[in-house]
Amino acid sequence: MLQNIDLELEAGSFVALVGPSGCGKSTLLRFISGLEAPSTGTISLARGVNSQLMTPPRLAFVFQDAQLLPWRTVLDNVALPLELQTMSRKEARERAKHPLSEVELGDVHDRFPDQLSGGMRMRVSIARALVTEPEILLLDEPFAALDELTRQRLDERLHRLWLARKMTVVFVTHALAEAVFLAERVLVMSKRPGRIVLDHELGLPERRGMELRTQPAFVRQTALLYAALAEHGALDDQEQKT
Amino acid sequence: MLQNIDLELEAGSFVALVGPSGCGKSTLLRFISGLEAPSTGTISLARGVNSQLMTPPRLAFVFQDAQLLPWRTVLDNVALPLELQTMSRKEARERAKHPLSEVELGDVHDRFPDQLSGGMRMRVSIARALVTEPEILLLDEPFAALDELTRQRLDERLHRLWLARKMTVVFVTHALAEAVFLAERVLVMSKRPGRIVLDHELGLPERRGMELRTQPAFVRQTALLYAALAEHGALDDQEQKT
Amino acid sequence: GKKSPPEPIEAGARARPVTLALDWVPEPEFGGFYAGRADGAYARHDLRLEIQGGGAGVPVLQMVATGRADFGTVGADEVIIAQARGADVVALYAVFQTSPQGIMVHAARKLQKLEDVFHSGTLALETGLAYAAFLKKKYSWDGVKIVPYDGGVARFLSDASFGQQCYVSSEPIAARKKGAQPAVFLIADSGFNPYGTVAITRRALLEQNPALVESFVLATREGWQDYLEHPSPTNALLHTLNPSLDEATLSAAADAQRPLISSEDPTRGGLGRMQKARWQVLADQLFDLKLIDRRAVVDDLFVAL
Amino acid sequence: MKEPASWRTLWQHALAALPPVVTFSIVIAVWEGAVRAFSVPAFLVPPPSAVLLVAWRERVALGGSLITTARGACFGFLLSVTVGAFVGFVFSLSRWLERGLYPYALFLQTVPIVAVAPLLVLWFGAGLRAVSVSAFIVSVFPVIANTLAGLRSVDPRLSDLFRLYGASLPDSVLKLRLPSAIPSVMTGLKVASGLSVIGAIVGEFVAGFSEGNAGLGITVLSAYRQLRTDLLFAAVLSASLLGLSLFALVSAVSAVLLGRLRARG
Amino acid sequence: MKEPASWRTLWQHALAALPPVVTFSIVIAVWEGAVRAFSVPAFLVPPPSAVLLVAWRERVALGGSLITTARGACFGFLLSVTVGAFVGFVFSLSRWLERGLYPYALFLQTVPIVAVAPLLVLWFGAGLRAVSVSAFIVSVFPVIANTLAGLRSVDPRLSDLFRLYGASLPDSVLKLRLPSAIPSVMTGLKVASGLSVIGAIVGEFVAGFSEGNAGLGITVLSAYRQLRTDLLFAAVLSASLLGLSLFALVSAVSAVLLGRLRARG
Ligand SMILES: Nc1ncnc2c1ncn2[C@@H]1O[C@H](COP(=O)(O)OP(=O)(O)OP(=O)(O)O)[C@@H](O)[C@H]1O
Ligand SMILES: Nc1ncnc2c1ncn2[C@@H]1O[C@H](COP(=O)(O)OP(=O)(O)OP(=O)(O)O)[C@@H](O)[C@H]1O
Ligand SMILES: [Mg+2]
Ligand SMILES: [Mg+2]
Repeated sequence: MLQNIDLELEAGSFVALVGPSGCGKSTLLRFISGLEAPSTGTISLARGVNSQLMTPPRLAFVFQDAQLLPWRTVLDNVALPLELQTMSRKEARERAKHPLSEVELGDVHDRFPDQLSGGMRMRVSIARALVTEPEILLLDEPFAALDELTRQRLDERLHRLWLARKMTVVFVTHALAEAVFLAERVLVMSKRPGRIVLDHELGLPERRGMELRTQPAFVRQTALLYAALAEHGALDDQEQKT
Repeated sequence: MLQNIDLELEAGSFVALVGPSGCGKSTLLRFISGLEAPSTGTISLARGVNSQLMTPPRLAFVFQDAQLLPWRTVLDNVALPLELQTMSRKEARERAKHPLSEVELGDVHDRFPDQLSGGMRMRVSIARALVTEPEILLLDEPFAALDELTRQRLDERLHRLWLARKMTVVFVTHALAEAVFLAERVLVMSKRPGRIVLDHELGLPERRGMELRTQPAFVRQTALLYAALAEHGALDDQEQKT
Repeated sequence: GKKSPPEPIEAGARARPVTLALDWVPEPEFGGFYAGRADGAYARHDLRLEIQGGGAGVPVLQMVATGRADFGTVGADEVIIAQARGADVVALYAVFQTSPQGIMVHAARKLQKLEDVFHSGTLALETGLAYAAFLKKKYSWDGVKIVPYDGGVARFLSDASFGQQCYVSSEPIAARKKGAQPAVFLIADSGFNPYGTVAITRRALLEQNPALVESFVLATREGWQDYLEHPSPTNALLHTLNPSLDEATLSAAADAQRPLISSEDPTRGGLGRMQKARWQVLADQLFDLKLIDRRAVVDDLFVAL
Repeated sequence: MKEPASWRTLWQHALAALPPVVTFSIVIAVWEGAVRAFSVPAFLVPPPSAVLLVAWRERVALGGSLITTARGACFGFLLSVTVGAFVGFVFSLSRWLERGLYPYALFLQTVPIVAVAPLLVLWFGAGLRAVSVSAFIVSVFPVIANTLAGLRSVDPRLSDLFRLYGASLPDSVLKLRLPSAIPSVMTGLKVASGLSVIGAIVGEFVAGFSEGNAGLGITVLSAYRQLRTDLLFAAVLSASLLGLSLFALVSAVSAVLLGRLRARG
Repeated sequence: MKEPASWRTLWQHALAALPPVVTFSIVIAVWEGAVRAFSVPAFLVPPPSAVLLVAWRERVALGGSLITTARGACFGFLLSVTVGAFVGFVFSLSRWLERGLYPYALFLQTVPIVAVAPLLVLWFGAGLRAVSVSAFIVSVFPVIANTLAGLRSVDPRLSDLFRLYGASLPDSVLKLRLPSAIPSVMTGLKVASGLSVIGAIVGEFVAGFSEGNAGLGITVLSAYRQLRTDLLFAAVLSASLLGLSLFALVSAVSAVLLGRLRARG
């Protein structure tokens, strides 16, 4: 699937990962998280982030699907990672309330996942990842199911959170503007089999607000990524066929 | 959930539905499809599209989740609706090939859903909806999991398909640009409990290409929708709390 | 030395097929039926006999009463009870003149008479048996623990205070083979002495085809005569049907049961004959035990052929 | 979407009880009718009226037997639930354990109780304990098989989640595998509930007490011996009633648990 | 991701067979050792060596019995599979049908075979047919319960899909409900496979045998009575072997089917 990718992540950096559908972004996140081992090639994560990711550095993963436990309420789903770290149920539930209100779901604590909309489920999943205050945060298209306004609000909150906590974030997204808005560094992958075709430091100011989206530097960077994607992401054979 | 919504859909029209996460877009689609009946209020669909939607007018629904049968290959999943219309398996598989190549998945016929990426699964689901050549097509954020390039290509293809077949399309999306690009008419819903706060005819030319996206009319319409959403979609109480 | 079982003598083409349902697996207590078939007794009477081996709880009475089988083997008490319940079966031939049922205890307990087994130890008795009710009424039971009879002797061997019901031709031999010293008390000595292994048929068949029934009885008598005199060929056959019985056990069983089969005074008739007086006694006993609601009409119970 | 829990729900409960009552009436009517119409001899199949009559006349004895058997069946069932769930869980931990030990679990299911009766009685003494063990032997396998199947049915994506958060084994069992397995386990318990009753009765055939508080197994045997078919049917129906009660209990627990587990997300 | 189907897979197959062989050896060794060490009397528990010896000496008779019992068990199992799956399916169609008829299915499971023996023998004749029906009665309930549970476990969102495309009942059964139910049905069949063997043996206890081909049930009864415990164990182990074979067959079929069904998407 992936052609040997050599990836270095700096501790505390915010890396966005973009690429055509099916190129291997989710797979790469799974490699980074240690859930899967690459069958060929190596994943080397250097500087501060050692390879035993499962233990010391707290890691959280927002999967592409929400993957909530259907038998737990929203609040209990968010409290789960804390409970698994041997926190008492009561305290875990208490601590789960804050991340839930961060994703604007403060009013649905007691619903079950099947009573939520798709976007709400995704937000619960994000809250569950935030609750452990992870040092490494892997996000697989977390905001894809959200409307633009909510998405922009959450973009901003995530950015502020990252600034405050200085955690390492790897963020898969299809929205180039979102990648530019959030990340310090963007990796562009080519279509199947996936390779990293562009490894780009954005060099935008650290503090970013709504106003950034209209600045020329922002638009330029977005266009640059778009071009990289367009060059390597087109399914040329298929295009010609249809 | 929804406050009594009175909705008229013209046969052959392309309606986009936008609104904040959790406002009831998916629920509304379920009402239109007849899968669920509203507990209060009425759904009235007039002119050419009668209320027994299940039978005469062929209806297809792309759910927010792909919802593929895990025990069927990609090709067999796409062939399913035809098989259910008593077409022979062989012919159904033959006919399923075209829509699959339309969504750029001509090369994964024999994979099972669990061997696909999230975006690929969604595309299989779209192909499954197209295979019956439906008269009414309900799409619930079909392209949310796709990268921008693929998404734009599929936007265009869907538009061409609609022009060619003149089917009725209801299209839920979070991307306002996508809504403007595709639809004749856009419905904007307010946050929970959902009401239709804007019912807007776009009045853009029928034939649309890449170039439309940069024209002033396009940008104006997008901004208009954005404003409507911003007015009714903000979760004011929550905003103040956090 | 091992003798191969004799080839059964084929009945003629005119022979009428009849079935006999046994109430237990093939054992020497049915030896005469197998002998009669093997030596041609049934064939000589124009019968082609099929013997259906039984097991635990085979519904022989019901099979015979409803015509599923033409003949069957049960205890005399069961015949009376069956009639009382509306199953119209008739006794034809009694293999055991003296009931082969007994109570077996360890000889080391030095019990003197049947009554003693009801005052100590554990006793395995099948519930619902007529003789159990009789014994309970006759000897008041105290100090004995009654447990279900499970058909085996394992518990007998492992518990010195354990007693159990038995067929004299079966369990005591098995126990002795394993080195135990059983003492056996015949139930018959208590005054309750139903005929054992009684061949029955349904009354309808008897009335429609008395000649057939008579042929069956005559052939059965010849078969038993043969078996009492020459048990070993039949025993060899029984071993093939029921491999858990070796030939030593089979011949010991045949010896043990012989006196109970031919003990009656030969002047009273041939093997298998039954007396009205004994049926009468039995019927009265069952009535007294409230196992039947009405006094039985003794003449209906059996036919002397 | 909730309605007031008033007339409507009451009415629904009444409706829910209707089908069994209706079919029961039909079955009884057909049975009585058929017995009369074809004049089936009572020693074969007694009319339900006769069964009811004898059940009423022997209500004290039958009730006592029912209680004796119920105790054996319930103990055996509880044993099956705990041991079966535990063994199923152990098997789920490793394919090796499963492959190595499953045959012995299956052995329990294919061994005729009569064949192990002496051991049962020797080890557990005649009476309640041996009967309970018999009920256990007969009913444990479905619990094992269904627990194992349930624990194996965990969504691998949810397993990933737990793995990621470094869930301890007890946590992952209690918070993931058990909830995932519950539907399947409950099916196993439903099967086991009926089996434990038959296990108790068969156990009584060989290892029960015949005197004093004899169980339904003894009643069945002795009614069978004496051709008292009406009593036999009454005893068998009592056993079924017992099985039905256990089953209803399991179903109720299952409904509550499954209700809490909700549909799949 | 596929490896060449060569040494590696061969090696894996060999490994897969290892655990049963290892535990079997251990069990046999411990059994033999314990019997000798505590000098357990052979009539209670014979040493495995004695069991093997008698099994070898009586191989012809035992083999014949095994075949007889196997026929009854297999017929009964097939009956259970077809009837059980059908009944489970019918129950799944409506809660009313289920509520009304489930008790009677449960009745089958709690009725002691001895109680219905007269009817079995009368309706089906002694021998193979009655034995098959007995195997059926004992093993059908797990199939019903698991089929029902499986059919009820269909993902409601997939049901929506089928409803939307106006799927006919046969289509929705064949293409949705059945595939969804298969894991659960297979668990039911695994339970039923062992039960059908015990059902056949118990059936043989009461249905007896027609001449010449006594089943293992008769061997068990008669060896038990004669205290030929070695033969008894040999017969019981043969029955377990039969159950194990049926189980292995079902497992193999299940593995193939589940392999085709894949993991959840
Ligand atoms: N279990 C599997 N077995 C075989 N191939 C797989 C499996 N899972 C994923 N793949 C393949 O690996 C490739 C990469 O998948 P991945 O999910 O990483 O893509 P992605 O970049 O996340 O795509 P998307 O944006 O659509 O989510 C795809 O071509 C997919 O078909
Ligand atoms: N089964 C249910 N029971 C109760 N409430 C439900 C149920 N399903 C959905 N809801 C609620 O109905 C509302 C509308 O849900 P719906 O899925 O239609 O939202 P949506 O507009 O599609 O949102 P999104 O863009 O996030 O998909 C939500 O608030 C949700 O919590
Ligand atoms: Mg992905
Ligand atoms: Mg939605």
